[in-house]
Amino acid sequence: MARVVVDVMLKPEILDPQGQAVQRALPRLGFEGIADVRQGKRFELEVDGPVDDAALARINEMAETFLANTVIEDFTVKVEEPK
Amino acid sequence: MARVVVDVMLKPEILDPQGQAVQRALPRLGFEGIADVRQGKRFELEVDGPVDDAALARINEMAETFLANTVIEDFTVKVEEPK
Amino acid sequence: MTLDTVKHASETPEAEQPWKELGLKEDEYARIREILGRRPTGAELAMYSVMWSEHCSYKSSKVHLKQFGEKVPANDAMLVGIGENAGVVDVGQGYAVTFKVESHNHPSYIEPYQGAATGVGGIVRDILAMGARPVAVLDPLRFGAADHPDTRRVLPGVVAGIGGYGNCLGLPNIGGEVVFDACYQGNPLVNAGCIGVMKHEDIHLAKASGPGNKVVLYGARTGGDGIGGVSVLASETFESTGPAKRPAVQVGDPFQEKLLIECTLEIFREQLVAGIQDLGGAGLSCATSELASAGSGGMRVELDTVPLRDSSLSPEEILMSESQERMCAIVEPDKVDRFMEICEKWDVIATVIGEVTDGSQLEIFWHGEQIVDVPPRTVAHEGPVYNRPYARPAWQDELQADDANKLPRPANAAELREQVLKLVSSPNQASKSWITDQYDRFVQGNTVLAMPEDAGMVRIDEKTNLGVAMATDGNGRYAKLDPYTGAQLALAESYRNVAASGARPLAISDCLNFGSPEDPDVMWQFAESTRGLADGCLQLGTPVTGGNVSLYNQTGETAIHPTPVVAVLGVIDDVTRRTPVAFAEEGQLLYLLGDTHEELGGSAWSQVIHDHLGGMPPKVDLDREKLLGEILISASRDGMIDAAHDLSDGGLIQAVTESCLRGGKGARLVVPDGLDSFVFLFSESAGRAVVSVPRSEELRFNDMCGARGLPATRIGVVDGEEIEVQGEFSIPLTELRTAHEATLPDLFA
Amino acid sequence: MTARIGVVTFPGTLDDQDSLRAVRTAGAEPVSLWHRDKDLKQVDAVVLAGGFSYGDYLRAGAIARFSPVMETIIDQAKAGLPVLGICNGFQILTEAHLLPGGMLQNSHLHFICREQKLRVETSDTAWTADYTAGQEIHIPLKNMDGRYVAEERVLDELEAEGRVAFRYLDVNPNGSLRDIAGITNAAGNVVGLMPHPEHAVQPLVGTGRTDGLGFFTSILKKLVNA
Ligand SMILES: Nc1ncnc2c1ncn2[C@@H]1O[C@H](COP(=O)(O)OP(=O)(O)O)[C@@H](O)[C@H]1O
Ligand SMILES: [Mg+2]
Repeated sequence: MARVVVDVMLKPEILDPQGQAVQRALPRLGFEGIADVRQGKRFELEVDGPVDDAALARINEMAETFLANTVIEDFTVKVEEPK
Repeated sequence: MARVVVDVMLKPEILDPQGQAVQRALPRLGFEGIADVRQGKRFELEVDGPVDDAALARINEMAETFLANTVIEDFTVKVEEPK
Repeated sequence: MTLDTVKHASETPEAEQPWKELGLKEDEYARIREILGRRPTGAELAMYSVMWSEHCSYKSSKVHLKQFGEKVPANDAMLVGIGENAGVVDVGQGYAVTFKVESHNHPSYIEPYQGAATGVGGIVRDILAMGARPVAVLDPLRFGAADHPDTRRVLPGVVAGIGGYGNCLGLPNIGGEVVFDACYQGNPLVNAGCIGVMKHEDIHLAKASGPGNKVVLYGARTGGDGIGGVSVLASETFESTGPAKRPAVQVGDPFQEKLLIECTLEIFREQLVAGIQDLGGAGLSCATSELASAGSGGMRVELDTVPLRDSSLSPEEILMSESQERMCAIVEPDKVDRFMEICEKWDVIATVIGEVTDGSQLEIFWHGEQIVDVPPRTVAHEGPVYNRPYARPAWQDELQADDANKLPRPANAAELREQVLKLVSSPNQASKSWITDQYDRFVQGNTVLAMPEDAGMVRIDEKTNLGVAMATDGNGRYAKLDPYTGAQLALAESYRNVAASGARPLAISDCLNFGSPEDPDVMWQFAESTRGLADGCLQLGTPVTGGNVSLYNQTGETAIHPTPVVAVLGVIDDVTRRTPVAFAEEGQLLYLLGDTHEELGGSAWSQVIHDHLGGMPPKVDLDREKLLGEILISASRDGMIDAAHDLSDGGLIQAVTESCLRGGKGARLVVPDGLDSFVFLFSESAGRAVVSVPRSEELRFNDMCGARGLPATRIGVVDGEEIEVQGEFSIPLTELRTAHEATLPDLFA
Repeated sequence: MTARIGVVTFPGTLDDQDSLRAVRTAGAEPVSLWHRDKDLKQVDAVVLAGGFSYGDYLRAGAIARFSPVMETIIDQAKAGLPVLGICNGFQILTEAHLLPGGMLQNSHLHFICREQKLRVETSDTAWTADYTAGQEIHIPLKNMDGRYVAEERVLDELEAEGRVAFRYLDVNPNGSLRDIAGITNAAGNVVGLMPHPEHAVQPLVGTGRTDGLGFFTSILKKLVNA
């Protein structure tokens, strides 16, 4: 079984209150030197069968129509190498 | 500026209803062949300065004490190659 | 990149400008040029185009809305009327209450969660800007068909967004509506209401006066949110370095808004502001021009001092950005330091961006160069006004002739029973608790009544038990059949709901959701509805304190049902006297107040059983509504009733079912003499309520109704574990409960 | 003499006013504490109220746990200061490792607001002495991240030591393991639970019951008799 990872992040121009909250807290915890934090979602999909182009195309469509709302979010699809 | 990505996922033994909800919805939307879905968080950190071992050690500590709650979550830290 | 300064605009009168792409009409653009005596700069064009949009200028609706102020006299309670961020009424003991309903329909279709969330955020800031502490929210919602796949996308997102934002602000959600109808398929209605409380002396107005006073922008940083038209400006006129396409949807940060609320209330407590305005639609364009327009002098703003989230924004974009969670205050110079300290305490960014001048112009500068020089009134208050043509639709007669009273009725008791179960389990009549359980109704510890009660009620003074109540109602089906009557029915139902809870109705707000004003059919619906509402308010003595108009609610050529939503605010001197809907005391007598006629036009029964819409809606008798209200209020105050539930869609059987399920007790009903059992159960005649009377109070209660001339018919008794209609059928409560409560979870969980 | 009970306000705390009211209703002296102050104003006990501290954007309670006021509270709680964490307060206590386990999003993924039936499993804590073990109470519940989880070993230990303080009855509203609604530390001074006793102290509002008042009278008696 292969694993495909879909990362969904807010588009850069969209307000990311989650990332901001983390970033604001860091200096208070003694972590300096982080210029920006963005927080998004990670989906790990276990795919039955081979991850060929057809399967990837389907997963791309799934990400586009369902996992992300492309009005405000971008996504990337990656096949993860089996360890 | 370099980017470090911290992925935080629920420990495998902990029920992940978000991932399950996604998985259950997929067949309804016409997507078959996904055996399992887990949903987690992705943090993209923009780091000032070089991402050397010292910086990575700090980020690991940050993930361990703050970005993840290791009672329930696992995390991984990755340096992202500049594109 | 050339900056389009005022000077540059004067020197280049012939430069092409994208007024059309920004939604301006040719004559509107010409008028701007006439006002300014030159072509507008890019920034000025941006401001005029958003402020003269339908949404901000009310250009199609203004001529009709005027009636609310002209026809309906302000009653003694009215402290601030239409025109401010929200109206204010006096509720006694030195308290004032402000409330309003707004729409966020279109964004909620595109991005249900954020669209709905920012809708809540916007109305709460409106209330806050009046000087009040927000104390409760309500959410009248309308979706497409319950079983349509897209409703599965829209509804859960909208509900999560309203809950996610409101719950995080710590505002109890105390009521609202959920209606399903195919006409809202591509155009859900997400309306949000808010109530705020203050002392009389704390009322604040949106005006900038006092030359030398500082203009302070505080709250979130400004980003590229919600700038639809500006991308046009950026791409067509200006060499833009920033991203060409800006998102039309805003993302809210309720946590930031919570800080903004607490920070602003502390600023009010120390009397640090001379004027204040929230930033909503049209962002800084709106806030600066409205503040300046309502004030005495001019205003000068250094736009490059605005804290940005995205440094690539152009001045036009900054002026139009609809980034959420921002406010603009006018502060006397010697109070600025303290103002800033309070903001710092709450981690709120605050910046002096300009000052009030003794001139008459709104002047905006960018890196020292003037880019705006306009008379503020022409932007904010003297926009275009249209007298759009309207005419009774050609199909109206046919629709009204298609009489619902002639539809086939249940042939026997078994069919009657089956139809009752169908009715109470239909999506529109089913329990909404799957939705409302996602809203915090307990926070702040003052909620006396909340869903599924007739009206939400909150205590506003812990010592005296003074409280306020509010309900929202609207029935697009009725309004489609007859918009004049439909609007009055919405008013009557909301009024009745408030009275049924024991509170005295004082004033109303409304949210008028309609299709395109450029369609004469729709414009007629709008004209008729506003006329009906104004006449109704005059008759009931409830002034309109403010509201909101949402037009262009349509998919392609097809408009939604005309949907005027009315929110009635009431006051109750002692919340311990409130009346719940639950039938909880075995043996109490059930009385039906009001008259029942054969009225099935637009009814829930006609929709559920026959998928039919036609005929005439129920008749309205507002004098009767007023009398019914008085009786309900007196009876509650004097302890003559223990429960009351108004009758509306679904008729008597729906109301009795809800009250029985709420109280966990059954009822035995007897069909009154002269009434057909079908009509008794399903008719939707207005002006009615069912009440539960302790036996010891029966005489007194009957005397009161008799003396005041309100028909009161004994229809049964609270008893047992089932609802029995004598001689017809009985249904166990458990069966009713399953039917009533399983529908929404089955559809959406 | 009466006891001084502090209620912490973090940015984003929502139920601080209700908690102060509950303290007052029970007859104790309510004291407001501010997240930026390390000073606890010599209070005898602390309530961490519900809400969304710092927006709860990372994980519920994760940021609040690092606030200045929590530094002092963590130290003093270890030394015996009675602390009650309600909802977000409970989440903060687990994040601070004053209580074991962690909180996750409700298993049905929705915010849930309901009147909840609970069983008080122990009266051996600073905050439950006025109840009897096994007593059933109704108080409001409202949360997004209310699913209590911990390793099996930890759960077994909690049960064995009688440290499961409250259990959900009738309905498990959020998927919490073993129906756990609240727990206590071994010393019984630190208690956390998801439902909201402070919303059930006056008959007129909320659920119309006063089942939650016992939390506040328990601590008052303990402190005054001490
Ligand atoms: N979206 C909503 N948000 C909050 N409360 C709601 C919502 N929808 C319905 N309710 C509540 O559910 C109850 C029943 O609604 P409804 O049948 O529309 O009442 P009515 O017919 O008396 O106006 C009321 O208390 C109403 O306020
Ligand atoms: Mg009602």
